[in-house]
Amino acid sequence: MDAGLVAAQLLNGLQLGVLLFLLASGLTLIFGIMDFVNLAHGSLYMVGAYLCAELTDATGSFLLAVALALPATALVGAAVELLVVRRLYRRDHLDHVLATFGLILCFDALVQMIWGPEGMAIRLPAWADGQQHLPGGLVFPTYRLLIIGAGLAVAAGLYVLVVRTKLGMRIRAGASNPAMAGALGIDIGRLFTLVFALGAVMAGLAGMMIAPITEASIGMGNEIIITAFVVVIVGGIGSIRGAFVAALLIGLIDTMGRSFLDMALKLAMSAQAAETSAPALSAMLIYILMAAVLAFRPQGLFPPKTR
Amino acid sequence: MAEEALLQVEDLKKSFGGVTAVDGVSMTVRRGEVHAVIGPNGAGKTTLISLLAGEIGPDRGRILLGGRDIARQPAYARARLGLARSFQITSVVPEMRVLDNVLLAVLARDGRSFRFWHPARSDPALVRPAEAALERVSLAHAAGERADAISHGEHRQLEIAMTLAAEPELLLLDEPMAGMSAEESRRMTGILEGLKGEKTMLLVEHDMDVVFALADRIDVLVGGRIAASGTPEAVRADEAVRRAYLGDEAV
Amino acid sequence: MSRRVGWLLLALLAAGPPLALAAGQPFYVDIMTRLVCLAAAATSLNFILGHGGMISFGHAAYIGIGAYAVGIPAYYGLHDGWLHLLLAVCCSALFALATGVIALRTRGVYFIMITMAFAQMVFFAIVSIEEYGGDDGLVIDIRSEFPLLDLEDGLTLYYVCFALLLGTLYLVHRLMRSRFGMVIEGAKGNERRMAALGFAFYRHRLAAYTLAGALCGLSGAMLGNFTNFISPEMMDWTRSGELIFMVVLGGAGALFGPLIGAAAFLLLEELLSGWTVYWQLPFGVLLILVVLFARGGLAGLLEGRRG
Amino acid sequence: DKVRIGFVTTLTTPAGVIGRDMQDAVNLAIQDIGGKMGGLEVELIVEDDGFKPEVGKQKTDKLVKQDDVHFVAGFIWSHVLLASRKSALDGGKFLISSNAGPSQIAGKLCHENFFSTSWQNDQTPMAMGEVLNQRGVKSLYVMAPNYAAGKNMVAGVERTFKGEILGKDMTKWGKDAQLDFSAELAKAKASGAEAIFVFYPGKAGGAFIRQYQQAGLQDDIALYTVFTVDAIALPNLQKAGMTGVLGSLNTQFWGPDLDTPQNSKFVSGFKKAYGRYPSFYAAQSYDTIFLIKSAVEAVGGNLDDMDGMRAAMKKADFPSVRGAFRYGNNHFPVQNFYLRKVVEDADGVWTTTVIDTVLKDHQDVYAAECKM
Amino acid sequence: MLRIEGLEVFYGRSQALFGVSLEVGEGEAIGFMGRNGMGKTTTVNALFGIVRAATGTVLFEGRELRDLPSHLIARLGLGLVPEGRQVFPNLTVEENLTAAAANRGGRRNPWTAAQLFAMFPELEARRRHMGNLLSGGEQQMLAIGRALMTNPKLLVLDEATEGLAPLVRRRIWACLAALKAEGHAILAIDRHVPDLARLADRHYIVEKGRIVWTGSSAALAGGGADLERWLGV
Ligand SMILES: Nc1ncnc2c1ncn2[C@@H]1O[C@H](COP(=O)(O)OP(=O)(O)OP(=O)(O)O)[C@@H](O)[C@H]1O
Ligand SMILES: Nc1ncnc2c1ncn2[C@@H]1O[C@H](COP(=O)(O)OP(=O)(O)OP(=O)(O)O)[C@@H](O)[C@H]1O
Ligand SMILES: [Mg+2]
Ligand SMILES: [Mg+2]
Repeated sequence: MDAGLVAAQLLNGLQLGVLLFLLASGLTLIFGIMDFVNLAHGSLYMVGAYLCAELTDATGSFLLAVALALPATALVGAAVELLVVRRLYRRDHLDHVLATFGLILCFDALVQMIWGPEGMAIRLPAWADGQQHLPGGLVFPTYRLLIIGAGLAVAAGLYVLVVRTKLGMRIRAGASNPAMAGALGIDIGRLFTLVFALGAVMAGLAGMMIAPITEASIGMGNEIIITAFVVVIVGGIGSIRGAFVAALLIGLIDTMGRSFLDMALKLAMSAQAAETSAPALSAMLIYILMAAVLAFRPQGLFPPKTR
Repeated sequence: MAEEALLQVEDLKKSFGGVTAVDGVSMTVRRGEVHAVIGPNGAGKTTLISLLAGEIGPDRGRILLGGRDIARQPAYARARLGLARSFQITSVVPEMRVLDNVLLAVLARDGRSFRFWHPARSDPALVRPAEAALERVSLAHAAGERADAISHGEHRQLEIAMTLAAEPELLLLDEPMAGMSAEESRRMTGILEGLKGEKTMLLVEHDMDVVFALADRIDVLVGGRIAASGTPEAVRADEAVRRAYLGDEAV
Repeated sequence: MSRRVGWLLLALLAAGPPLALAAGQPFYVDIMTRLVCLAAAATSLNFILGHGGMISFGHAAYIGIGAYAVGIPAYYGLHDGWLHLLLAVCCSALFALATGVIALRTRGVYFIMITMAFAQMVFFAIVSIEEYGGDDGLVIDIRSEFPLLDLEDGLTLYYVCFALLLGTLYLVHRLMRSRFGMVIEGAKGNERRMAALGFAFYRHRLAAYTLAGALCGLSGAMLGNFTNFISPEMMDWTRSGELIFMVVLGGAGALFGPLIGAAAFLLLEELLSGWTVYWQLPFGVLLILVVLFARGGLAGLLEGRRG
Repeated sequence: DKVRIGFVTTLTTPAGVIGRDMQDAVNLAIQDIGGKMGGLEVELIVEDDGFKPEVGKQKTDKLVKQDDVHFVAGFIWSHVLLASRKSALDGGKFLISSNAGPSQIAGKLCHENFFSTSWQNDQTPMAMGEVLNQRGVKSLYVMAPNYAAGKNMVAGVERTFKGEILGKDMTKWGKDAQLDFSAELAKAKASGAEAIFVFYPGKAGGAFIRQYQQAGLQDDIALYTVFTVDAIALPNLQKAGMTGVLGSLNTQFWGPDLDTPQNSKFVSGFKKAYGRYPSFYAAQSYDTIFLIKSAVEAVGGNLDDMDGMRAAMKKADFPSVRGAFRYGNNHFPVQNFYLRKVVEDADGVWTTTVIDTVLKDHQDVYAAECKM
Repeated sequence: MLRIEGLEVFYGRSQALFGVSLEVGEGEAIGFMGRNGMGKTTTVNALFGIVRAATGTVLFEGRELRDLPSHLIARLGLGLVPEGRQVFPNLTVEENLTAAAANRGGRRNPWTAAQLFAMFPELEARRRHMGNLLSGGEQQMLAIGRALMTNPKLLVLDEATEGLAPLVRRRIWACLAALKAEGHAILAIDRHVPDLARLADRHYIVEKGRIVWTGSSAALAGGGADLERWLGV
């Protein structure tokens, strides 16, 4: 196992982690702060990707498309909030799960009706399409480096918004006790729409970032959303810092598992068996991690303090 | 009267991060007495009760119930040894009926909860004592309501009914009168008075009328430490207590 | 009202299959067999979820374990039905016990996720064992063999499954009203209070969780027998989700809720998917509408409770 | 009476794009035969397996028991076919695979009422192994999804490739298939292999090619594929500007430019009707209808004459898009495999062209295990 | 300033208020009394739009509030110290205050966190603690402080002295008296009748969802009301 490969895999893991954070941060916002379990978060990831692909076709510029698709995704998020989600805040989590599962079905079907079953590819601009030569002889796709940068910037911005601003405080206040927040003059309805739209933007952004790599496709959000939930849980619900740490952790573990697990397994079993069981086991790793974390810290790595 | 100690607390301490809520408290509660703990807001009274009830573990110190150290036992085990608490902020099972809530308390005392087959809600051994407890706090009229559909004051009554129904030896009462109207408060005082001698009570309360009407002895907790203790008269006369807590109330 | 609908459904299920056969519609017997098995599984879930507030998002694992408890012995040529059932119950109960010990330390959404994690581990474990077909699943050529009963006969198989459903319903009914059930229900509503009253409800929960797992394992064994084909897919998280939907759709906590939910779910799926490939759209919309406007699921709707 | 044909394929999930191609081809075929076989009207019932074996089996049960079809056809995925096989055959129906060709069904599980209009999984990669040998490739890295067909594909290339296999990745498959291959590509590059062999059907193929190019691997490790760069993946690759794929090689039993009368009719008809190149999935589905037609006509529309129809199908006496072929004892085609290259056609559309014949009249190796 | 007329509220099928009417004049302090479960909180919640009234009118400075959402009602200048404290558990003490801060009554020197900390030194020491970590009494102080931070024209207190130590209670009553002196209107629910009588100009007593007595503090003290029957004192 050479050092160059390990370094490359670390970068790959980081990139996956950042992407997961983009998704998970929106979830943790909506889920931790408004106590709303939004399974359909992954659908917004998909919507972001499709809008971006469509707009890239229309405008011919990926960057411009992202710039336009972000507010468009926010609008979709706001619409979802206004039509469905807002009636459910006071219900229990089960109702959330059920309704947002319904939303997933709707979104998947709608996207298929609009864009057909085949995916939508996005053409990267030439400057983003190459590779960068990093110190240590490492060659890494430019675009993946860009994802890392964008994700880190968003993480910082989000932290400041939620933890440091009055808007953030009011959001959290409204989350814990909407009736009381209303009685203090806080327009929770609008705030929640805002937060939901913000969450949608983060999810959409993640979708836009991944689309040039894997292309936009139906149901693309339905599996990764589970991983994003794992991130939120491992980090501790509602904790942006926790989501960040957990996202990187899981990104790295997943990548490392995919890269080196078969080698490790070959020490213990036949090469044939190792090759076929490695993918399943590496997919299992993040769940093992989650169970292990929860066994020792039942509220995740950064639990909220309660009395 | 045999001045037998039912509960002995020795050098109990609990801090939360930087805040030391209970700071080396020692006290003795004798069997059959009403022992009040008063003190300013944030003095550590609720924390003390939670320590005694076993909801949180102490950093240090011993809690002897009938001579047995229970400081490391979980809450449910202590409850089984005859210790029951009421909550300052009402804590009931909201989606169950009022009667069912009390039924649970009776069931807890009864102890035989691993019974899978026979219906509990029609078991007279459970229902009768539960109804009696509701009667006692004059909440019988609401027995069939869901516990989240009664008013704040009624919640407080239910809270007491559950504590009573558990038939504990030692009641830990955290502001039982909070939120009760004058009338209900007076009736509750009467109820507690009637239990005097039969049960031992540790009472935390800010309503001095109640405290002075019921308490045999009073400990004053300030900043997590016992600042004064003695008979109601002695405490009432204590200048320091007056300055830190009572103000002109006791005059 | 929901009781009456429940009884009506049971009556229909009791009399339906011979009628369907007489009418030359053997496929309806298939649908009903599937319905009955899933309803039994959902009823077992309802006990811990609706009644005890333990939202297990990994309940399908027990279906899988039960099914493989039939499939793996059959793969080795062991077809004794009692052996299969014993294995199904024991393995499911053991798995529930082992995972419950850890999972029940967590609360709320953490519990949802950790149960899912454990189920995913079984899922990937089976996927990684190539001997039993891995991802591709395993065909069961011969169904469990019982003295006097020939499960190869569709009608016999059906009535065995139906008896299982009846048994599960009755058991859960008794359990819910017993002292044990009251403790479970109380702990769902207010853990702190229950502990203060002196209940070591962790043990009650563990017992309930194990029991529900074992019951579900039985339905899994029957389902495996019915489909003649088992695959890890049966215990995928989406399947656990579907079980939850059946429970919530029907009405969590209501005895007949899961039965009504399972019936509605399968019926809708069958009707709508026959109608259009975009069947997920109306299905999703219906789900959302049910959540929004029928508090307490269909059973709640039948009771006249509105959202 | 009508000839009822049940057709199980994937219409939802991203793999639905394959199902659509197949469905289009079947519709085209039925239209081309005027909606009639042996004087009987054709009724087609298409079912969606949702990419899940269990659902596929359920749908097969429905076709057999409720719709009482005469032929159950379709099946993209090997595991779906394996799961559904028993339902169709025990129900006394003909089962025709229009794509999947798992080794079990070619071998031990072969059945008199089963026919394939495609190939056995191992064959195409075996052809590719030969190509690699011919081109002097000495070391190889292998990637495929971890399911029945993926395993067969890997086994196939291993069977004929004479060089050394330096690494192998079986990635997660199914509805939550792995689509980001960054870690695997880094490994492949680090392995120092001369070439990489991949099998990624459907949209995973596009994703793989894209990342291969983004990682700049064209110069490090040459790409050889089976069932990956096809008429399904190419339009999106072209749109994304993945020029690296032009000139890349793959093997297949068929190509849109294969010069047979039936194929010309099919390809031009398909392009005219749907405005795109047909994929090999479409070609096989088109053949399926003609195979059935040959059977129904042989018995003069007497659909109860199973033996007659079986004997007719066994002769493979129908105009196939691949030209003439015969059936082996296991009812899999014995046919040619070609080397194809990705090119731009006269209209600037990316497609493949046949440049060589790698295997002639090739029979799969599992036929020996079939006791028929 | 505030006029409530004929308010009827239902919880599901059971009726909690049967035509409650009450009035608060400009700069007036009103006591609102009654035994447990009589409908005091329900009245307040209906005023703030937290529960919806079936019939009746709620006029504040001439504007109908009945169909307005809570936040618009509050923005008109109503401040609430709710029953049971309801501080925001996931905000620190300081954030609880900051989040509420607004000058709705257009006060010349609006309340600041610093002023409140001066009034409740207990809170100052806990400023960075989460709301749910406070003791019962500390939470109550925070709830009062939070309502003051909105600088309301009309301050509504629902058992605001519950769980407070006697000394702190004194401070609260003094503060309310000062507010009243500044011309703020107050509607207070409290079980300490003497304290309430000292602060308020007029009183309402509610029983089973109906106003059964109304009159001035003097009338109350003079035995004008059958307090024994309605309040048990
Ligand atoms: N879990 C906790 N984390 C941090 N601080 C805590 C915690 N629990 C209590 N405190 C602090 O400890 C001190 C004592 O709290 P406690 O609730 O015991 O007071 P109390 O005497 O019951 O007051 P009150 O009369 O207001 O109810 C308070 O200052 C409180 O802020
Ligand atoms: N959420 C609710 N659902 C159903 N009924 C309710 C609800 N809240 C209150 N009630 C009922 O309405 C009546 C009035 O309750 P309210 O809370 O207004 O009383 P209150 O005068 O504030 O009493 P307290 O002094 O105990 O706080 C009570 O009988 C109560 O049972
Ligand atoms: Mg306290
Ligand atoms: Mg009240």
